[in-house]
Amino acid sequence: MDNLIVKKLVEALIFSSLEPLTLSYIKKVVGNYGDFDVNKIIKEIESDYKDKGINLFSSENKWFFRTSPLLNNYLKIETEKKRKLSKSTMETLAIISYHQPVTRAEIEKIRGKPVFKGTIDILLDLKWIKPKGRRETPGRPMTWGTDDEFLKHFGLRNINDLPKVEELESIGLDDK
Amino acid sequence: MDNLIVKKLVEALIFSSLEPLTLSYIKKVVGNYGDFDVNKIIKEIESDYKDKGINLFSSENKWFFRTSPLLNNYLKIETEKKRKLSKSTMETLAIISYHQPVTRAEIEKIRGKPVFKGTIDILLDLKWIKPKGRRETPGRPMTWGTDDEFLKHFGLRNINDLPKVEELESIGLDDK
Amino acid sequence: MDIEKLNLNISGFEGPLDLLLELSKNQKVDITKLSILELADQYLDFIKMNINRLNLSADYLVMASFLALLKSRLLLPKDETEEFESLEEDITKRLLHYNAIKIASEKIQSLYQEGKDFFTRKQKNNDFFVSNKIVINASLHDLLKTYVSIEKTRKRLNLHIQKDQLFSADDAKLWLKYFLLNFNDQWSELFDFLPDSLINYKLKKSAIASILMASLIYAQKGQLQIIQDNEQRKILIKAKRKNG
Repeated sequence: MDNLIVKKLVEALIFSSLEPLTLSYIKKVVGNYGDFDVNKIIKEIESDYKDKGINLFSSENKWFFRTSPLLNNYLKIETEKKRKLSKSTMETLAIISYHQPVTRAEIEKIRGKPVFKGTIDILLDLKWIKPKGRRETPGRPMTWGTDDEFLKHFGLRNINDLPKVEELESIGLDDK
Repeated sequence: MDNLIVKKLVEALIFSSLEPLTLSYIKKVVGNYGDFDVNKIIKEIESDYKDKGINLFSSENKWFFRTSPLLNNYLKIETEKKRKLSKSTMETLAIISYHQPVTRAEIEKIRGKPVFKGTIDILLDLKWIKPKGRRETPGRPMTWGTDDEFLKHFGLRNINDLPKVEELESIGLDDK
Repeated sequence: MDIEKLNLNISGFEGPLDLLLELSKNQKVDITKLSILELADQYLDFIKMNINRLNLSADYLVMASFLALLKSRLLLPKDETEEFESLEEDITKRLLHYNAIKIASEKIQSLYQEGKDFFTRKQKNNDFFVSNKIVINASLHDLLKTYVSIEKTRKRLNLHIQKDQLFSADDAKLWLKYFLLNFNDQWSELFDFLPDSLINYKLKKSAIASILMASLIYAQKGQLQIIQDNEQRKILIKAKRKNG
């Protein structure tokens, strides 16, 4: 099996999968056919599709094809009706994504009002947040952080891709 | 909107659609942005993707992407699932390997416990054991011995490579 | 402060901090340079105007009392303790932080979003056929160890198997039958029929149990009569003739 076929195989594999594929999974499948530099192959595919209507993208090192975000103005026609999240849910999400791991009490302190159970529930249901273990302080409260679907939904490669917010940085993220 | 963007748009439309798209639908969407030769654009995309892992296909004049038929031989993915053998299967295998050819009754006598048919079947399925003919005693019971896959799995050139019990004891393998 | 501007519906705010932030914008200065006193006044006015509204929740009132306290301290002559300086600082910090979160929230929302700005494949058909191959996790070491253990157990069993030294129920039946044939007409004590050769206690015990059991078996078959007046008395047996 030559490199060209391996490249096709990786393309097909990622295209076919219902879920983003981890690098290790791709390596395992390709490994059945010989010793190939999967990282290099993926970089090649990424570059091949860079100027296409479909792009190869990774989020948390899981690979998937998606339509080019540059087409966002033209693909609106296709848009299915999506539930718009409330301001308070979006603010809670912002706090969780910039301050993770963060407890519910900390979110409430930052927003100056209670966080309703429903808010956490919505975000959890969307797989945008997940529990990140307990804080080792009295009461051992649960902390929250972002989940992979959050990154995928907002087209982020990893959590460091979050937009920079100078105002937030000047406050200092450890000042909870 | 230029031709290149239209091409990307058509790619993205077909890719993200739940169903194969009719030419007339594609023409309608593209029509919102100007007067373009959609037939020509589709022919171009078809040719762009000809040597890729993903190809553009049409069936009853509906367009969709699918994995390249050239990959048909590689579309079967086998992932490995590790499983441990039960203690009774392992014991049965050990007795067969040291006492072959051996009947089921003899294995039972050595183990001091019954040997279930399922145990024999598991080992047969793995091609680790095979029938070694019938014993010429009353009832003519079937005898069992090891098969080639057994040697392969345990890295033995032939069955005489198995160490003797005394040797095993001398290296302390009998220590619990 | 223009009262008209305060004529806002409280439900338009994401809590007291949000309201306070909105009010602070009237000062048209950097949050760090806000007049906290003015801000406190505006907030308290707003609360007074909305006090009759049922949807004014407790957190608005908590903030109001906090600001009232802060205001009273700010109005006092300059002997304020550090504690209250830090309170003032704290409200500025909270406003700054909350404002930053609002900016962050907007920035997140302005990112490209799946299902709006880009799409992934929705077709559910996977062209790949995925199967799980079961691989047995067994090493040669496991195999050898298992075998040694079997052999060890076997040796141990071989060493311990000895000739049965007990007086079995079958032995007792034969023994008793012999005496039944010979002592048919008188009552005799059951345990007189114990063999003489019972050299050890264990063997004797097994013989007593077996003889008793054998006698019960013959009694059940109608070949033997058994009597015992009470627990302390001896057990007597007599052969029973078929004709009576």
